[in-house]
Amino acid sequence: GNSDTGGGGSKDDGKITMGFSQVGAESGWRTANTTSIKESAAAAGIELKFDDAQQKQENQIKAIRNYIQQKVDVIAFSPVVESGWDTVLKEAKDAGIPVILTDRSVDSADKTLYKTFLGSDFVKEGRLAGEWLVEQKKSASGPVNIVELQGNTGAAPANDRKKGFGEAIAANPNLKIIASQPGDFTRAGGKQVMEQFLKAYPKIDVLFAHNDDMGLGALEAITAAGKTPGKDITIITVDAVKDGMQALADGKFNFIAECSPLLGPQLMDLAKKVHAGEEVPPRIETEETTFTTEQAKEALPNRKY
Amino acid sequence: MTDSRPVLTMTGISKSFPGVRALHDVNFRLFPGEVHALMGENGAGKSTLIKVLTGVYDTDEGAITLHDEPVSFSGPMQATAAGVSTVFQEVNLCTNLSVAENIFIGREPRLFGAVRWGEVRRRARALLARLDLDLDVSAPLGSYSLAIQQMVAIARAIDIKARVLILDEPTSSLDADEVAQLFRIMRQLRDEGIAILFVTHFLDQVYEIADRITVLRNGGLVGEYLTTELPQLSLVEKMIGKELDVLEGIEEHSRRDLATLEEGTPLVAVSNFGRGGAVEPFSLTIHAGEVVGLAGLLGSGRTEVARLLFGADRSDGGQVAVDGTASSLRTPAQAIDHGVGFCSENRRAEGIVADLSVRENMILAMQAARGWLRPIPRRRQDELVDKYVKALNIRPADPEVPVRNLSGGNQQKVLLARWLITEPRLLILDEPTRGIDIGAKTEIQKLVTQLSDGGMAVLFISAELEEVLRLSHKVAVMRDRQMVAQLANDESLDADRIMQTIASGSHREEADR
Amino acid sequence: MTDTMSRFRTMTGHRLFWPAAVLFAMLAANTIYRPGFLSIELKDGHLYGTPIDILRLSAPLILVALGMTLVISTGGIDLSVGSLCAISGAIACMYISKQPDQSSIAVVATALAMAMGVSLVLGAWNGVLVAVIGIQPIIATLILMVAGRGLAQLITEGQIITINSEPYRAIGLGHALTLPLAIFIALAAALLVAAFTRRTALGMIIESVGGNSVASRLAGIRSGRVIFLAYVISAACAAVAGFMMTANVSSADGNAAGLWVELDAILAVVIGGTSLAGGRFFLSGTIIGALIIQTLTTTVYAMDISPQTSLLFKAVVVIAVCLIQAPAFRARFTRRRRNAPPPAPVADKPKEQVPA
Amino acid sequence: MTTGTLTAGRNRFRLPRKQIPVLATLALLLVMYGIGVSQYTAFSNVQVIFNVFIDNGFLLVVAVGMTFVILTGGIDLSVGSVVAMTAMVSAALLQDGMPAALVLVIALLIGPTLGLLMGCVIHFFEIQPFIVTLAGMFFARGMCTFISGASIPITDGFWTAMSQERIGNPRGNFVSISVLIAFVVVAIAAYVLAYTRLGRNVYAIGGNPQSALLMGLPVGRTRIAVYTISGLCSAIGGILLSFYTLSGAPLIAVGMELDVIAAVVIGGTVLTGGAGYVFGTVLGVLVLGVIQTLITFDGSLNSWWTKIVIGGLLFAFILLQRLIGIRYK
Ligand SMILES: Nc1ncnc2c1ncn2[C@@H]1O[C@H](COP(=O)(O)OP(=O)(O)OP(=O)(O)O)[C@@H](O)[C@H]1O
Ligand SMILES: Nc1ncnc2c1ncn2[C@@H]1O[C@H](COP(=O)(O)OP(=O)(O)OP(=O)(O)O)[C@@H](O)[C@H]1O
Ligand SMILES: [Mg+2]
Ligand SMILES: [Mg+2]
Repeated sequence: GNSDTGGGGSKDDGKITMGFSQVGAESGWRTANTTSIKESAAAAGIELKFDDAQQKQENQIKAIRNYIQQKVDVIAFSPVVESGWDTVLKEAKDAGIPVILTDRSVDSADKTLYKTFLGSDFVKEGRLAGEWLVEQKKSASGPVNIVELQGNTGAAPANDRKKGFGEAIAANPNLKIIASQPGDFTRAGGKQVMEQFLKAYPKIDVLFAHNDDMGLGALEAITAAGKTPGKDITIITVDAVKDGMQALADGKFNFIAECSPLLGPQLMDLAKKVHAGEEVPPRIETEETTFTTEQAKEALPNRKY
Repeated sequence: MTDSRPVLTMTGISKSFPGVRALHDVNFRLFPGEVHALMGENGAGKSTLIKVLTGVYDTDEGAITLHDEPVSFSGPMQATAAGVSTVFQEVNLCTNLSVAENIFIGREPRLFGAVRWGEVRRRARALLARLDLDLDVSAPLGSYSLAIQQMVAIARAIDIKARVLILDEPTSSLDADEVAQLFRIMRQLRDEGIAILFVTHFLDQVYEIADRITVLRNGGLVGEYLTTELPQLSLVEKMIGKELDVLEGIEEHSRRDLATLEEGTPLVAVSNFGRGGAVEPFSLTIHAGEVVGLAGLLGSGRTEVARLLFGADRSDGGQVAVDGTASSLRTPAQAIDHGVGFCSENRRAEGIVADLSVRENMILAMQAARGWLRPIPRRRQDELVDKYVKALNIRPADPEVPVRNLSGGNQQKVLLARWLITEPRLLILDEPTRGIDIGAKTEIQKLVTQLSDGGMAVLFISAELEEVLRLSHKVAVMRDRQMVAQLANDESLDADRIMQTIASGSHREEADR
Repeated sequence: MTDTMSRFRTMTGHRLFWPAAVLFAMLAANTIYRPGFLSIELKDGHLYGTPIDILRLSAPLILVALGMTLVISTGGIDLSVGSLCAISGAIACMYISKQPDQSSIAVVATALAMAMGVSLVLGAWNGVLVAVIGIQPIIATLILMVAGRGLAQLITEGQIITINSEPYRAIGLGHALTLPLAIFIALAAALLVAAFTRRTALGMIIESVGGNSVASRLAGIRSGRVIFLAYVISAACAAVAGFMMTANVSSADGNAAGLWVELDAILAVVIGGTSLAGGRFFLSGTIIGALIIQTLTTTVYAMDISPQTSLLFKAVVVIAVCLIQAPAFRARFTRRRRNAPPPAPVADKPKEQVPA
Repeated sequence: MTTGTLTAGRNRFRLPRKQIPVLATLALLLVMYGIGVSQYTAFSNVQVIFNVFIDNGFLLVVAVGMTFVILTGGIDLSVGSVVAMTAMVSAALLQDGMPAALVLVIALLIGPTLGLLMGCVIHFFEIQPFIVTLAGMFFARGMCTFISGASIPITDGFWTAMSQERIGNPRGNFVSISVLIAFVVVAIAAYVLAYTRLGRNVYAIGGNPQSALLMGLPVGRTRIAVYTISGLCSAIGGILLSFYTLSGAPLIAVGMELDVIAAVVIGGTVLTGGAGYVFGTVLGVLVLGVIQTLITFDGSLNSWWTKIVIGGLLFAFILLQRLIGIRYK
């Protein structure tokens, strides 16, 4: 870096400096998210200080402290976990630096510690998935056996998607989750768990995977077991990354609740507003949708990630 | 002296290791105010008896009483607390700690729980002064030679307010002066009423200091004798279990003729070899079939010379010629390629690989020289191993036991075998007879003579001047890390003259030339 | 002592007895819980069944653990294997994904060769740090553990690279002689490593270096080379494991491939009886160790043990396996009296190690 | 013959030999700091240094415990999980409305108890510490997720006060209470290692456990004590972490054991035991902290480049330290 980057924000050249602390690079979704933020920062003429916390909250707190020292104009971050941000956010507030949350929220009681939270509603994603299933199976007379591939134990998307899905399917007592194990959001994990599910439970009707990757891994297991994914077993996932959409278009998946990583443009917009002192709503949801096979075929050609 | 009641009795002690019966129904008594020698061949069970006594090993059977109270220590800590202080065979100290700390650790003088380091150092200096040692007590123990470490271990043991003092081969790495020093202190302690158990392989020492002797053979008790009533010869017979003319073997004393050997190109010739802080530059030539003895006080740098010649340490400068052609001896592997072998004095740290079996330890050097891609065929291994197990009388004779299970002396023989198997042209033996029983010692001495007769060159390092004189064609004398003289072993050379050389250093110029 | 008693003693005294017994007990518990657990059926000329799954899934771990065994035997440790798996998989998949004909054998072979080449270089890097520069192994390999994940992601640009290559897929999922190919690959690697170490003198020399490096040097062993070689072998094993992991899901994930496999590998090695202090190593023990770990994982899924307790379960099994193996622990139970001898090496003859 | 006093006056040049690794680390740390200051103007703020301490206080405490373990030649992989478990238990108990003082006591007891158990298994059953503490790690992490799958916020007044109290100038340069606690722990540990029997026994065991046993030192007791100390330090670290984040999260401090081991080793402690200082560990923690600060200040690195650069800096550091160490040996 050159010698004046450290004080970049303090100079009043009108250029906004933003410190952004990313969770990590643990999935394709996350890298798409990072790319979106970097590209839109460049497009919006915002100087971005990027830090990868490698899935550690401690690292994020350290990064935020350093941003405060560097006197950046705006701090944005995707918290690794929900709780535990009050102290450092207070320091940011005292230093007069506005904070924007992206992707995941924090549970601070003091809502003045951050300006706004931009991100998807994981509970809603789970609910959308569940509602679709309820709709599909409303005519089912007998029990419908569901297996669930969870994300990392304790991660907010995993907890919330499970919660939303659970709430939605409660509408139909026939729908029953017979097994639920973490597949750690990875293909290998999804595959290995699904193999055992298939052995342990002869009759599986539905698979709900907390992300596409686990679903894709499970596909392999299902095929290897001699079943037809999408037909013998209904597959519902979340995210809508390219490979997932392809599978959906091919009819191997049945439904995807989108979770868009393309938060960049919205974030930069917010940053400018916040810097200019404008009021912004405390909660901004990303524009998201759901996909069925037909919709996927349409959307696939112009998917960016 | 011996009419009081024994301070310590051991009755019916048995102890087995997997596959070995190390002790079998052994009785032992120790009286206050006596020096009691425990004698026996390598592997007879001496160290095991001591370890059983001090609780390092549990007994299989038998009872121990101390002051008429039955005791069963769970380890040296308890034994020490009960007044039994021990110096174990092989120096067992922590080389990473300072000298002073090694002496006092576990019973440091303290003030409100804090160790008083000044006091520790002061007392350590005072204690070492009793042994006529002047060391930098805050230097790490590891920076001193094995002999000094041995003295420090003794200092530690005699400082403990003990009623029973156990010394397992304390003299094996000491030279005559230090032995004398040690004996002076042992007598003093004995006169204070302390009971001393003493293990050694030096018969002279036994007769000089011991009041009573217990002999073990093959894990069994042979008997307990008053020193005055047991002539040397019968002691040896009792240890070995058969009548032998070993002693005569040792007396055989042949002057060896240097002149004829020194013709022709030397096998190894080094000049200006040296290493800063360890040995001053020296020059030395060794011819095929020649035995060069290295004499000097402990710490005079003999081991350092050996290590330089073997490439274990690198020389700062100087030249080497092997068979007249310039070569380099910068790593042990290079030295071995040139046909040099080196049997270290520190067998535990630098010799045996405790995990491996006797067989593997023996063939290690040969295998290393061949490279790992060309394993020695198993049949050949067995032949070689078998040959040397027999030749050196290694016990137990099972080559597949881990070498860690062997007694100290037998481990030494394994090491010797390791080098003999490589059929080196120059064999460097650093204290090869340390801790070896009298029978084996003679064997090794005979072996050296045989080997040199067969054309092998030997660099022989020993604290025993007698032994050096007996075997060598030429004696190089070390003093204060300098090679002060190289003396032909002719009629005029005897121990006194070597000692004078060491004391005066007058021949220094001669060596420097 | 009766004859059967003594035979029992010799049997339980054998180094592999307890690890094998634990494995057996775990399989038995599973079978009781789910009677179909052990059943194997023949479908389309392939054998299917949980035992086959366990074998197939443990293949990458076995591979990594084999290399790890040698490294640990030299008294070292290799934390970078997980990252190496990710790198080798990433390179192979990246290359294949860029080719027009992903299913061509030549393409796959080139990809494997490239990835293997890079892995060997990285193994050599570890070897140099440890053997030449003299950095403590745990730290030396920690460098590559951290940076290696970054490298893998650099190669894949943080994306999950999906490929569609039948020959590559076969490494993970193919079949031969009714059994998964992965099993044969692991077996071949095991036999190769066994031959490499036990048919030559390498094994003994590694054990000697690990047992007492000073003494080994003085015996003329160029220990640097031996240690170097161990890290290179470990890297090669990790590379093959990386191929297998990525082939299994036909995609390379720089972040997740081989995550924490180093811990499992070390665990397998130790369960197999090799001491972390270096010295004697036991390849067959390592393999059983790896099987135990994989069976454990499968059990957690198959018994539907709740994710919250699965780590607790793992802790219990690990400690149980190690306890019953520990001579000191057994001594406490086989002999009531305090007078048990110190843990002496069990009466076994160190013999040529050729895994079954 | 007469050789008066045997002068084994073999005074090789060895004055600072034992301290060389520590000194090398110190020198390199200063160089690294210098680089930071010359590259980034804000780097010279005193608060940057204070922040390194604030952000690494808990790491420091845990590393001190690990120093004890490594000095005996052992290793403790459970520290990260125990830290997390302590934070988790505190958060859960506080949520249930238990008074802060009682929670502190309970939380501080869990770590040492687990450490004691592990120490006993290691000592009595002679199982390698790596494995025992790995099982401990699984256990503690399992307990975390068992207590709760999601993070639990802490709203307790005492915790909040400890977390947000700024010592010094609250608007300018300040440190947190955790930093003071960490320094107290460091001071106590340094004293224990240098001046108490327990401390000296730790070094002796690390030097040669067999010898230590034969010298009559309480090897078993010391070894168990060391793991208990490490457990206690992890517990304190866990409390500090819960001050720091005001929450307990099941997956916090994953992989922390490796950071801690790295810090201890960079600080000059040898993994085989017997040599090293607490002060070195402090430096090791600072090195890791400064590397991280440098990377955030740069702020232009990609996620994967971050890892590569951390690895690279670690390598450069260790290599230089090693070379300096060799040069002056
Ligand atoms: N830990 C052990 N495991 C198995 N066998 C052992 C062990 N220690 C000693 N032995 C065996 O016990 C026997 C007695 O050994 P011990 O060390 O007592 O002999 P020693 O009389 O001290 O001999 P030396 O004079 O050589 O030191 C030997 O056969 C030895 O191999
Ligand atoms: N603590 C030390 N500081 C400096 N030099 C040392 C130290 N310890 C040993 N040396 C060097 O090593 C030299 C040789 O010691 P060494 O023990 O090898 O001699 P030695 O004659 O073989 O004695 P020993 O009979 O004890 O084997 C010493 O003279 C000295 O130069
Ligand atoms: Mg002995
Ligand atoms: Mg010597």
